[in-house]
Amino acid sequence: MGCSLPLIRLENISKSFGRVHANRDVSLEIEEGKILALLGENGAGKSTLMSILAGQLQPDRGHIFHKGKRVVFSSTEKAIEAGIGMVYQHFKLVNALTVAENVYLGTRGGFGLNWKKIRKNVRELGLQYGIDIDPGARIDGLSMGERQQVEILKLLHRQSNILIFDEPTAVLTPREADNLFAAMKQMVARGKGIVFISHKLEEVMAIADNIAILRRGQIVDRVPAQEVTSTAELAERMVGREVLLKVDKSPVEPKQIVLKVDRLSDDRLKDVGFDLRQGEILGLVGVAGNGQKQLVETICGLRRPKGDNIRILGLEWGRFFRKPDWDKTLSYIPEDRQGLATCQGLDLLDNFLLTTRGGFTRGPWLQYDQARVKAEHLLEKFDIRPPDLTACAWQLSGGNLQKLVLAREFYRKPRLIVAEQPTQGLDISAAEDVWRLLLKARDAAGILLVTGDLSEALALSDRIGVMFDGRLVACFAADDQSKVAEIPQLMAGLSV
Amino acid sequence: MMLRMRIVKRQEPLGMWGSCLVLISALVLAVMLSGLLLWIGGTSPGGGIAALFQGAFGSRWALEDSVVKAIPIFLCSLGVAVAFRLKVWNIGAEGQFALGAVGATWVALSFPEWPKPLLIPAMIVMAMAGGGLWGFIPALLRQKLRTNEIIVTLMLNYIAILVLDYLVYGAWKDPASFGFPMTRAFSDQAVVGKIGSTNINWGLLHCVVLGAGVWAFFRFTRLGFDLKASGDNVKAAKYAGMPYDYLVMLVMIMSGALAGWAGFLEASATVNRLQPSIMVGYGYTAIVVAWLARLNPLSIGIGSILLAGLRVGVENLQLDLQVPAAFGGILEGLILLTVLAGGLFTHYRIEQRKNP
Amino acid sequence: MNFEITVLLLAAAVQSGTPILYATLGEILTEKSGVLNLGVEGVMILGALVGFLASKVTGSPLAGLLAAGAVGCVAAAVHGLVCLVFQGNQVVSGLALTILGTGVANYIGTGYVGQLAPGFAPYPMPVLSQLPVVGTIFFNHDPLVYLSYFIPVVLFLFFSRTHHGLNIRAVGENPAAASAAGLNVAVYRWFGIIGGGFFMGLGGAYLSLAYTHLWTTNLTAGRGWIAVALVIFAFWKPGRAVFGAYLFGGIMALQLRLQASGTQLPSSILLMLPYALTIVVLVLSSWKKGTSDEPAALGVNVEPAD
Amino acid sequence: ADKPVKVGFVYVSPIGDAGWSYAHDLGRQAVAEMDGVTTSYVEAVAEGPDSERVILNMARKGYDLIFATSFGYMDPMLKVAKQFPKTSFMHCSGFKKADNMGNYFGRMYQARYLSGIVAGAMTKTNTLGYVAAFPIPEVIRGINAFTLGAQSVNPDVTVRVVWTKTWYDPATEKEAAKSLLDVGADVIAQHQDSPGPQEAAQEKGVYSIGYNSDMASFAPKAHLTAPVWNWAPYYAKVVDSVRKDNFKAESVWPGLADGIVDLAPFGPMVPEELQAKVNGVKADIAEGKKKVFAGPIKDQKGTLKLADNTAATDNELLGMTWFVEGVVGTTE
Ligand SMILES: Nc1ncnc2c1ncn2[C@@H]1O[C@H](COP(=O)(O)OP(=O)(O)OP(=O)(O)O)[C@@H](O)[C@H]1O
Ligand SMILES: Nc1ncnc2c1ncn2[C@@H]1O[C@H](COP(=O)(O)OP(=O)(O)OP(=O)(O)O)[C@@H](O)[C@H]1O
Ligand SMILES: [Mg+2]
Ligand SMILES: [Mg+2]
Repeated sequence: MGCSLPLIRLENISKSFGRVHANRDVSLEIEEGKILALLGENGAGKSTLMSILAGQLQPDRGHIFHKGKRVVFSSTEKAIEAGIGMVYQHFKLVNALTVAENVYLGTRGGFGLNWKKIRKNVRELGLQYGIDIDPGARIDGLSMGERQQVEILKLLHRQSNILIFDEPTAVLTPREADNLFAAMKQMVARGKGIVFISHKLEEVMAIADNIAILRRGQIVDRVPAQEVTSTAELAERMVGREVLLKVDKSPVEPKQIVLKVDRLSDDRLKDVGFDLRQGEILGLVGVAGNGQKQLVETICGLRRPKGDNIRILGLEWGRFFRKPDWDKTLSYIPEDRQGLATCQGLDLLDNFLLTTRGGFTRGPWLQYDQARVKAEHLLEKFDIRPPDLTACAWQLSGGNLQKLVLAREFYRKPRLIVAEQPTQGLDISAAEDVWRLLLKARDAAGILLVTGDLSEALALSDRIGVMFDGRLVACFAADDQSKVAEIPQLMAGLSV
Repeated sequence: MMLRMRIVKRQEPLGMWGSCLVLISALVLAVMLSGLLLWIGGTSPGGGIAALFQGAFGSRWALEDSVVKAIPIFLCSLGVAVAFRLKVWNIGAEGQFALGAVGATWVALSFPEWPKPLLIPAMIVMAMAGGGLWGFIPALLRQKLRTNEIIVTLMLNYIAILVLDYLVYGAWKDPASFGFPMTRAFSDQAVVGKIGSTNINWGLLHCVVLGAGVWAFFRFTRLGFDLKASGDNVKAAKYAGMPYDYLVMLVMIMSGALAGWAGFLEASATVNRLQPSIMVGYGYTAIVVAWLARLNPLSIGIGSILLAGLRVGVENLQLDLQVPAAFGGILEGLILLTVLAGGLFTHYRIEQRKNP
Repeated sequence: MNFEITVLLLAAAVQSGTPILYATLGEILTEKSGVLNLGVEGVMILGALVGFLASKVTGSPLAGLLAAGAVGCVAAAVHGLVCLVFQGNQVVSGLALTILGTGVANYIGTGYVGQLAPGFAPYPMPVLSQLPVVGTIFFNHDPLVYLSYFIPVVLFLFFSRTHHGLNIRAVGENPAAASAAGLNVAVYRWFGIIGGGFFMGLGGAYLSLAYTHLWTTNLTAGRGWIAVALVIFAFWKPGRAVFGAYLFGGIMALQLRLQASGTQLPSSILLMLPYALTIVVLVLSSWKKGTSDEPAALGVNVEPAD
Repeated sequence: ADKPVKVGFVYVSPIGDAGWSYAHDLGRQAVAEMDGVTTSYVEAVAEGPDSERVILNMARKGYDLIFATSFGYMDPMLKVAKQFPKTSFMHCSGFKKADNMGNYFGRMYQARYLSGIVAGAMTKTNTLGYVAAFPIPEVIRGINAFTLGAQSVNPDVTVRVVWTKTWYDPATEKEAAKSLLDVGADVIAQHQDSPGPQEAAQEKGVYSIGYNSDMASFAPKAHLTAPVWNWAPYYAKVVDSVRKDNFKAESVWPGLADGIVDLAPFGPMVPEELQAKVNGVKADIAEGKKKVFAGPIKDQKGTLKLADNTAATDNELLGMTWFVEGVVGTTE
């Protein structure tokens, strides 16, 4: 074809949510046969921009041009018709339906769906791109990686030629990620245009043709990938300053055992066993969905273990959770801050009291006045904004909400901390703060750190455990370099 | 573009005055719509609404009558609100009310000679036990077997009324009633009396105390806090170590006990005996009130008087203008729908699209 | 009770289950789109009244039936307006619809109580009604009963074999995903609500045009609520709804027949049977979980599209 | 000239129930036609406190005469009557009185007895079905009278009773009638307000007996006759007495003789001689020559409830809670 018009041109797109300017005057071009990487800190506006392109959101200002012609994507349907397909950061699949049904969702056609034929089609379509999934399987039985393949199948089925991947590798094993990249390469080779959003800078360096960087809703940089020499340079361009992805970790003498898991098995977990001592951080890594969630929930009392395989602070699981003290025991910092760690409809004081209420109880009464004083102090100390106890939790930004949870949990002076993805969704400086807090807490507590971010695990942990398919497949000291090198294979379930 | 408007979620909740304005507009719209219906039916809308208001609040008697009728509605509604706070959809206040009346009646008939300070509390306890039991069953089934509480409470309503029937048609029938289904009249000791020379019974005081108690319970106690938090986010409640199953059962027992208390007052203070016609749908009205009042005890008080007034006023409308009784239901339904729809404006803003 | 009476009982079960069946199927259609409509009772009674009036005025029961369906659509649309446009709570809106619908029907119907309208008469199916047992049970009724045999099949095929059926299921399961796939969630929910209202209206009309041929206040007498319960019992599957409706109708018919054959049990106890059994069945069916088709997003409003 | 009077009626159900309240409202409408008489009513008033309030409000608003038409209104009305000595009160179906409050009822059982004769003569299976609302004395009395009437011409007859626990639910009532048909009944009688049972009988091709008013239009091929209410003459009489300032608080229980209860016209299938026979008994009852409840009468268990040559007193009738021999069913 050889014509120089880009597939898509975004011109001066602006979008705000209330006071937040998610996108400001963003202009961007998506070219045929090229992979454009979109980089930016959390909350920079990447997903918002792409949702506008996919017709999910309407821009406040600005225009979209499709092959040079101005278009208005007033609904997702319009965008899909124009050949735009998006794999969302949080998958948009119907769990109760089968793979084939999800793929066919939204397609037009007459009556009388012939599922036998459709399944055959879906299977053949997948095989063209090396995707091998049973089209009759229900989504809720699939792994995260497989779900993503279904999302890709949807786009292929619709013959989209502009493909948007919003953080596709966050839930993939390194191997699955490689497969995805291969598929992406194949797609651009067939003339499709791809937008690739990721926080993993190495990936971006490896696959992108062009890189655009968003900061606070604005494009601050645009470079061809060849011109970038190192991930550090990329990170600097992104954050606007030099980033030190390091914290000082001085060794602490491990003391008594605070958590003992002994051959724990249930419908997801298989024979998981380890000890955790005060003064150490055990980093648990693995691709999401390999049993970490179940393990954490069992340890933290949300799921009942089968038998007496867990001892917390010297007590059996059942004894411990019968009437745990509010302080100097177990603190759980869950991944899901909005759904699990806080009550979105209640104010900050109530949210502070959620796990600390034991400290303010007198008879049947709850001493709100005392709690208010303490909570005010914490807001100040952790720099939580707005510093107003009567604000509701839903009014807080993601980072501030996490700070509130941390402030609350550290106030309890825990001796065992279970921290799950504690820096997810935080920008780098906030993440550094959290790391320091965790390292400091290590003096008095044993910490189980569950994270999908290998570098985080390496930076903080004294020991590292790898989970795969409900098993703790390996557990070793963090300075055992040979083992560390094997982590990617271990995560993928390849025995080494 | 077809739509130049869009609906945007408010960043800050609408203030009190804004909410009041929305509420009042909704009420006005409901009254206007039903006025329209009156007009179609050949009644002057102005005169109709006036007669309605006159009959509800227009005189001392009317006001007293409305308050008396508001008492059982208030207590049922308070109970419903307690359950709704935990997002447990208790539609069963009607049945819990019935069982409460049954419990109180059992005491009143069995120990008619007990002195009042003993008999009345005993009746209250049994009423709460009866209502509480009828709340506990659906809660237990919900938590242990994951059955839907809307359906179970609803079915239990039918069953409760048949239980009441069974008793008043059978074992408890007053031998002097010429076979009519009603129990003996309660002894004087079993009757909650009237306040001074008014027509209002001391149940009003029960309402005030219980209303304040429920308010303070949620506001100041730890258990109340647990309930508040569980109502906002079940998962967070479990995360924070709150015994959710237990809380659901507790809250349903409380809810049922309050409705049962209402049943006790209705039997003791206003009817002075148990008879099937004690069931006039307070339990369902209570749901309406609880929602209109956004589960707040004080607002529930106001809402109960409003709805009770509506019921009383409709009688006047019938008497003066021969408007069918069904009109009350229409007005009630319209009020609920308009207030519900008005909720949009408290949570969302309508704004002009910036980008055409 | 002997064999003959048992067959008659089963025939009665089919007939007294039919109005509930229509309403249950309507509610299933609505709930499949993710909307909970507790206003079935109100929609049904409006259908009963309007069907009756239309049949009386036009002299054609068919016109009455269609009018009942139409008014069912309109009444359900009120629920749609409150929940879809104004984002109102679905539970409360449904309750309000029941109160309003009952009020309006009784208000308008006051002057028509006890009057007759042309309705559907029993029409034994040629040949089929001669079949032993089955003929009496299934093919010795009025045309609306026969019509009700087709609807579950149609609904089943609609959900499993058509694009729109697939789409409506997706909307009820995960509106966000459906929307991302280019579907207009609101349109499908409107369809579910209005289509469901149509069947509820028919269920009401069954009472005033076929079961009896007259109108009185409170004609539906709580059948709408039973329908809501049966949806859960049916696991949101049209086929099981048939079974549930006939079971419930059967128990109502059974308790009357127990009385007729001279049982000494008090009538209050017998009358409890259907309600108690609903609970028991609900408990039994929630025992074995996993097979239910409950829409995951049932009762959850979708934020207005940007 | 007569003074103008305002008359209020309190009904327990919507007048749209086509039954009990409807029959009273026909009486009210007739009264409203009288010179200087204005009427009003409140319908669907629950017994107990609601009714007291409604009656009280009528008294306060200057109504001269108030009719309350349900048993449960008795005590509330009595309370109000004591507060308003100048107002006249009439209570239907009860037994308490005051200086300004009387009570009245109709001897519907007499008409029921007559309808029983028709049913007993017309049945071929000797099984009669009776769809009944609530097990209260009024209904039980009616069932007994009906049974006695049927037995008077056909000693082998049994009456099967099904309770619906509702006054008006046409679908349930029809289903109840069908359940009776299924066990062999070939005449269906009812103490229900809807014509549902009539339809069931017609569809099955058997006979039926209506209630409240002539129900022939609902089932012309089945409807034999119906015991009916006719309150208008009595209400006119009471209103007239108030108008002429000579209201007396009496207890009256008129019957066939006064026309307050009657039998609807016979259907064409009722043979002439049967009609004549029934009319003969009707005349006897009206003249007081025949009592419906005259001994010996045994209950279901065979115990003698009413000795030979005695007639039941009014109080016994008002409080009747047992079935006579020949009735199949329970009174619970
Ligand atoms: N629906 C919404 N309502 C209000 N604010 C929103 C909404 N969606 C996004 N925002 C805000 O807009 C900003 C940009 O969000 P966006 O999701 O585009 O960020 P992102 O770059 O994709 O971040 P991440 O890397 O965490 O995915 C954030 O401040 C976010 O909180
Ligand atoms: N989904 C949402 N709905 C409503 N308001 C939101 C939403 N997300 C964010 N906001 C509002 O936007 C504001 C900024 O949130 P945002 O998540 O962008 O902060 P941020 O700049 O990323 O800060 P942080 O680094 O602390 O996360 C918050 O005060 C919040 O009130
Ligand atoms: Mg994003
Ligand atoms: Mg953020």
